[in-house]
Amino acid sequence: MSVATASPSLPAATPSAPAPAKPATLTLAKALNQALADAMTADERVVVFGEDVGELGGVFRVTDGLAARFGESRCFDTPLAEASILGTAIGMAMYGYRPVVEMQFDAFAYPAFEQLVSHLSKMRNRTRGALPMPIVIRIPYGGGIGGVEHHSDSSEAYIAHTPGIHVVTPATVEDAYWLLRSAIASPDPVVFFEPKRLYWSKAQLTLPVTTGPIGTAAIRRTGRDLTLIAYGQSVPVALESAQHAAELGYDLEVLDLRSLVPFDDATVLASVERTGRAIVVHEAAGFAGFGAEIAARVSERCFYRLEAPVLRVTGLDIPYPPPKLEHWHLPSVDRVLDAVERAMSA
Amino acid sequence: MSVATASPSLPAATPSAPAPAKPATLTLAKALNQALADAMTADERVVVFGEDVGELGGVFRVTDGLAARFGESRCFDTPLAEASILGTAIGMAMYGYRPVVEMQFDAFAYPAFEQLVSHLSKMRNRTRGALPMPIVIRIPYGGGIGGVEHHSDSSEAYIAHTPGIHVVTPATVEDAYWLLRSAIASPDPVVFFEPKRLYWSKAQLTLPVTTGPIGTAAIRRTGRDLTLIAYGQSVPVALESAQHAAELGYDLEVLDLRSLVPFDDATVLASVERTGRAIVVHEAAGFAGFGAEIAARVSERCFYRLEAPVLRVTGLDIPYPPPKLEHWHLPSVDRVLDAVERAMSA
Amino acid sequence: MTLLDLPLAATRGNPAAAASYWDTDPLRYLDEHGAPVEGGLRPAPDLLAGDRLLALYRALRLARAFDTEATALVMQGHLAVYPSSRGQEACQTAAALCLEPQDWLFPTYRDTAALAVRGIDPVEALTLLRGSWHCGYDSKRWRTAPQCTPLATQAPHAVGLALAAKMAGDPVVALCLLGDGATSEGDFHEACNSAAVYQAPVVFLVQNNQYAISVPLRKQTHALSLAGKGVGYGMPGVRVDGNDVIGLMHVLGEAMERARSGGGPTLIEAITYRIRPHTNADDANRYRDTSEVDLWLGRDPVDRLARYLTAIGHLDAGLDTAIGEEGAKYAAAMREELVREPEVDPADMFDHVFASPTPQLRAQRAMIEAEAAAVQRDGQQHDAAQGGQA
Amino acid sequence: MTLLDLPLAATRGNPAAAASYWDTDPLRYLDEHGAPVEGGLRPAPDLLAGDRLLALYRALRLARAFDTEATALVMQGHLAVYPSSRGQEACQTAAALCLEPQDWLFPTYRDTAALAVRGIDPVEALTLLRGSWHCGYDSKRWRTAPQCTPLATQAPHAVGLALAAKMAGDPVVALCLLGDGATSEGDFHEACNSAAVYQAPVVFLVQNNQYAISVPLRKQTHALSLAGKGVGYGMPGVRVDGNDVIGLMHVLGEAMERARSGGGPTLIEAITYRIRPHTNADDANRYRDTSEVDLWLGRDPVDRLARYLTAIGHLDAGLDTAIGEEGAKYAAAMREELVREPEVDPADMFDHVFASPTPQLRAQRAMIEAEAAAVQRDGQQHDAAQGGQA
Ligand SMILES: Cc1ncc(C[n+]2csc(CCOP(=O)(O)OP(=O)(O)O)c2C)c(N)n1
Ligand SMILES: Cc1ncc(C[n+]2csc(CCOP(=O)(O)OP(=O)(O)O)c2C)c(N)n1
Ligand SMILES: [Mg+2]
Ligand SMILES: [Mg+2]
Repeated sequence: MSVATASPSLPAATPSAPAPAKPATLTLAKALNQALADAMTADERVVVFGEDVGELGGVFRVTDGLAARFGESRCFDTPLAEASILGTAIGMAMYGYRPVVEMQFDAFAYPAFEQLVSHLSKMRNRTRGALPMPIVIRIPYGGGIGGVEHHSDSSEAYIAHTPGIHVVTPATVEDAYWLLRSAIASPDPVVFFEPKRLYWSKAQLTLPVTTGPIGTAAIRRTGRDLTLIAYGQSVPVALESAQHAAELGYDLEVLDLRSLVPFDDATVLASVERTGRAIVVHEAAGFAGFGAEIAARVSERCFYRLEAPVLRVTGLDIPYPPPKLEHWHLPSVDRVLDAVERAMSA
Repeated sequence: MSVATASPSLPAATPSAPAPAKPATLTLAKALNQALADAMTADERVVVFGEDVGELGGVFRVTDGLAARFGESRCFDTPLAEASILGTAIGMAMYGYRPVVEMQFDAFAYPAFEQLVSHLSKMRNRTRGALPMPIVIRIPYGGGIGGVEHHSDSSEAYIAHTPGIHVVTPATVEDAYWLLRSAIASPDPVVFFEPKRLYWSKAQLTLPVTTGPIGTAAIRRTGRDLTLIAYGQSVPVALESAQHAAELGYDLEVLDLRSLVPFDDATVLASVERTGRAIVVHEAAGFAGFGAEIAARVSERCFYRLEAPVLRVTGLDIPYPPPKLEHWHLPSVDRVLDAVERAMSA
Repeated sequence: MTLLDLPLAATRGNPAAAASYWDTDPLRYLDEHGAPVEGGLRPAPDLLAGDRLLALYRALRLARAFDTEATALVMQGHLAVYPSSRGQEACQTAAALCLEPQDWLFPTYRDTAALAVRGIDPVEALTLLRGSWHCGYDSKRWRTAPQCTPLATQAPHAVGLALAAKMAGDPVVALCLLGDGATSEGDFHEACNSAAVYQAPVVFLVQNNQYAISVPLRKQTHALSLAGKGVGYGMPGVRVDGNDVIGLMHVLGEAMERARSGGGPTLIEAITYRIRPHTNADDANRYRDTSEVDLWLGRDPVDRLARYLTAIGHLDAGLDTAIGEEGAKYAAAMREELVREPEVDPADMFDHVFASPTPQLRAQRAMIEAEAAAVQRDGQQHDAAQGGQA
Repeated sequence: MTLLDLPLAATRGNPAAAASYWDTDPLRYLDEHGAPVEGGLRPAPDLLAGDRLLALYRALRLARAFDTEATALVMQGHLAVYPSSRGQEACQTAAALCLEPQDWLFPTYRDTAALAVRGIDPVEALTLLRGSWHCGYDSKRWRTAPQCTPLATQAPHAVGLALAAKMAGDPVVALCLLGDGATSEGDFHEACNSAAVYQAPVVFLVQNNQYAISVPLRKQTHALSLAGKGVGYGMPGVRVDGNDVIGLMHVLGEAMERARSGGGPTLIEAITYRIRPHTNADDANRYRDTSEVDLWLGRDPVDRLARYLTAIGHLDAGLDTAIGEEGAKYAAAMREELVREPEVDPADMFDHVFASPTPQLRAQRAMIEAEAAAVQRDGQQHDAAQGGQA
């Protein structure tokens, strides 16, 4: 049966719910795996491919068991060529499939950059909607895992600056599941950044779960004095910082953006309007990083409310350092607290 | 004679001056051509290559006459493959050459993105200085020339966010000459964005000329009320806006950044400290664009001096539109003036 | 000799051979003068049937008429840019006519004539080059991807679509058009390689027109054949005369059939020539002699079929004139539409970025609408003022 | 038969042939049991001289000792990661020993043993994988590029360097190492193609170890030979037994010589096998049978030369033990250094980003220095406190 000639109805805005299951404690990686399996079950147009995603189950095991369960035509290894992985996904989407592709590590997505910028982001627009691109690119990103060169990049700013692509990144097990389901159900391309240092973090997950649509930030902790704005694996750093700050007498709010594009202005601006102070935390180099957009927006829109400059605690403006030096590069609780002190005494 | 075994002395920080010539009126494209010729004359390690740069002289004629004058080994056509153009340049630089490569249009530099991010920007650092990368990538960028899809992109934010690369862009004929000479003389990789709409703009050039080192902004117009911060082909827009604003009674300062990396904090911040207001103008999509970095920096560092939020007048967050619609996308004098009104009445 | 046994060109450079590159013998049915080649291709009888050949000829003339008119239109400022396919009409025609309705075509910026032959309205086909939108035809309805500008990037799309069709069990083949220069790009390689690994039903047709803008083929490859690249992918590689529409239809037909029946991809190199400059903006005198162009004008693909048809008694001056008039009518209709300023709507810029616009895009759309309304108001005031003066 | 006449594998898939891929006959001098092959390669006498062969054997043993020790070190946590080249020592050794001092080597993450054979101090060679810096040896002094991780991206660098040397008139050849998987990347294609166009003095040595992490060769290419890709570039392609160091030295020697004397690039495919998992972090049981590994253990490159040397009377048990002890000593010295925590300096992060740091980097450096000083202060206070307690 032809997929293309099957009624090409757009997917429901929300993914269909899997059968309720009993609560289970699982890792973020396993939650992603579950989301893939559930999405493949729910919609036969969903196919998963990339390097080593088949028999091996991916180097982080996020696709573990999918090839065995769904067959080689639903989950398969590709030749080693990232531009053609994404290009192939684009062609499959033109025919009505919903590909989910894996880039093995963040830096190994760069070869697909032209396909991403010149086609993935533009095809729907180019064809006035005739060829939508319901494609998810999964990219493990970020550092702190002792990876050698090219294994710890954070490239969200490159993608977020490219109109036509949604960019999301989970920080919790629940969001990992739900955001990935939502990304796969989305009629638009989504770059799904997976915080690799959190792959092994565990939490309880009870399905079905719904955490919030793409485009909405989550308030992870409420506070009155200052808003910490973070995403991905900087969220735990922000939360830990808030805990320490509480001991110092500062009551911090912590936002987990979850979605960089679309950006949840409403939640972010409302929070800063409440607190009057904001600090952005991310791992990528600070200069022209995504934090610049956040700081610029907040500084402009909350101009009359801000009691201190919006500060950024980010990676340094250097090539990602080797394992033995990476702790100097990564935004630390100490650096966040230092920024909190500066903002609170402004 | 081996270039590599020749004393691998680093180049002088400033390019050697060509013989003084009488003043001539020439286009920006011709000034670039002159800079290439003078650099090739001054240093035999300078080689120019890319698509159609040889016999044709480049689609914008910036390399016109170089192959004939310096021979096919100093200026040559490559196979049609941008990643290998840059990769070849990297290998030549490892051997002691100083390649200047052309990417035919901005969007056609994307295939070289992995080489740029994973090697060009990191090789010096990776080898603790043993393998510096004195390479210039010339990229015609920006819109407003009626180009069809992929011929009008502005990708400076992608590059500026990548540590290890200098990013410059001239707005005047003099800067075109001098910045290109400086870029070629630089011991570090420089992405040299050429504002293609200004290729045919003319001015008088008297050689030798020295306009200022890479990393310094230029004040194109002084003013007391507000600072317009622009670069490349947005500089003429800013200047025209300032003229109109004067008629409305506002005295605007206009900064031409020239160099996005290194960023001239001193000049920019001093200007805003004087005026108390700032508006950023660029053609690239605003979201997570380079203007975000400018706005974030200025908002943070001039926090106590700002009388109005820093505004951004930029391209829309859409794929670059077709020729018949591009005037809606580009930052116009009217939009800048509108922002000026808002800032002045804040 | 079947096509697949085609001996590959020598693998090492032979300057003398390289110089006469386009004189080495590709497969063909008709020679330059329109006579069947001895020992040449042997197409099936239905391809050689008189009305089939006449239909091919009509299509060739249509492609020529389209290209000629588009060239005139761009000179007069009615198109933003036009990359002509003059001299390549046999490829343009065969690429469109070898397809079944369910097959997909992946064209480049140079293949607008092929779109016209496929039946796409010329105004829709020229939308990109006119500058009013990026793609003017309904890709899904016409099973024709938007014309692709970033070189070779459409090749993996064709592979993906073909793989999808194969998975779905549909008898669909994807035909991917490329230029000689584009074969140097990494995407070409990755696409060919994965097509072969997946045994995807895709056919790559390289129109080797000897130039990538100003860069001649000898600076693009050291091999004597582009078809030889098939070896590295475990894929049949075929070199064919790109100005012989009968030979092309035969070779393409075999490849399409093989793909359709599960035999995997094929790489076809069609030897042809770009008669006009790269686009209207190019100055070909900078890099090639007109004598070279003259040589190839003598190998004209349209003439060639005309001579053959005349020789076998299927074409006479009367019919030829009639066909010419069909083309003239087509061109006139095309012109009538294209000399008009196209209507564009700025809202289009926002409505297709995503399935539903983000809040930020809604705000930007509102800003543009306000500006547009102001422009219109000013215009009306201006009109009113004018009216008052009259 | 010269190497260049090597018949190419059939271009279409033959499942039976594909299944026995590594059993088809590549060029070799010694067979699996260490006996010269009839009708095999005929290296020049100087390559077959006893002391030359013993030197090769010593290098093989060194490569093996290095790899074994590095594997042990990573298991014990003294390296961040280690991709073993066990089973590929003939390639590692030949890649280093076929070079003249002025030649450049472009290694990958898997080629650390080749660096050791080239003479680079093992601690410097392992700096990347130890995690203390990105490259620990002086690339310029050793004419050895930093080990490259993004697959195939080093290939255009090798072409560029070779082209530069050619332009400078220097007799320098660049040897670029690649894996089988890397041949699927666009950069591989672009590099091979431009190398041939420029006739650059570069040799591409593909160590076809049958896997790209978990992905077997048959999912990487539909062709029966990677060497066959040379056809598409107009470049000689040679397929050689990658576990026969004599055959490899001969084939590499020919290719290096051709490159050096202006004959252009060569593509060499060396058939070998990755005995260990991709890296210490990999679990190869997920995707291959140990029986396959056992088969290849029987084709060991070190053993093979030992048997031949023994047969021709150049090696006996005593000498073999002595050579083994050299290796053990090398490994012990390597261990002694590498079990120590390496010294790193955070200032290194800033000092080489640019020739001179930007004002922004100076500020960031100052911040880190302040932090480091604070840490040290805290440490000293802590030590002092400890001292007080003692
Ligand atoms: C990736 C990329 N690089 C560069 C260009 C600019 N460009 C447009 S057409 C062209 C030449 C293409 O030559 P060929 O593939 O032979 O096709 P032809 O134009 O001859 O039909 C070039 C370099 C492009 N469109 N895309
Ligand atoms: C561009 C890129 N994509 C993906 C990876 C991740 N990766 C590292 S090694 C490897 C397999 C490489 O296989 P092969 O080229 O055969 O070399 P081998 O490891 O077998 O020596 C992969 C996929 C990478 N390093 N670079
Ligand atoms: Mg061409
Ligand atoms: Mg391998």
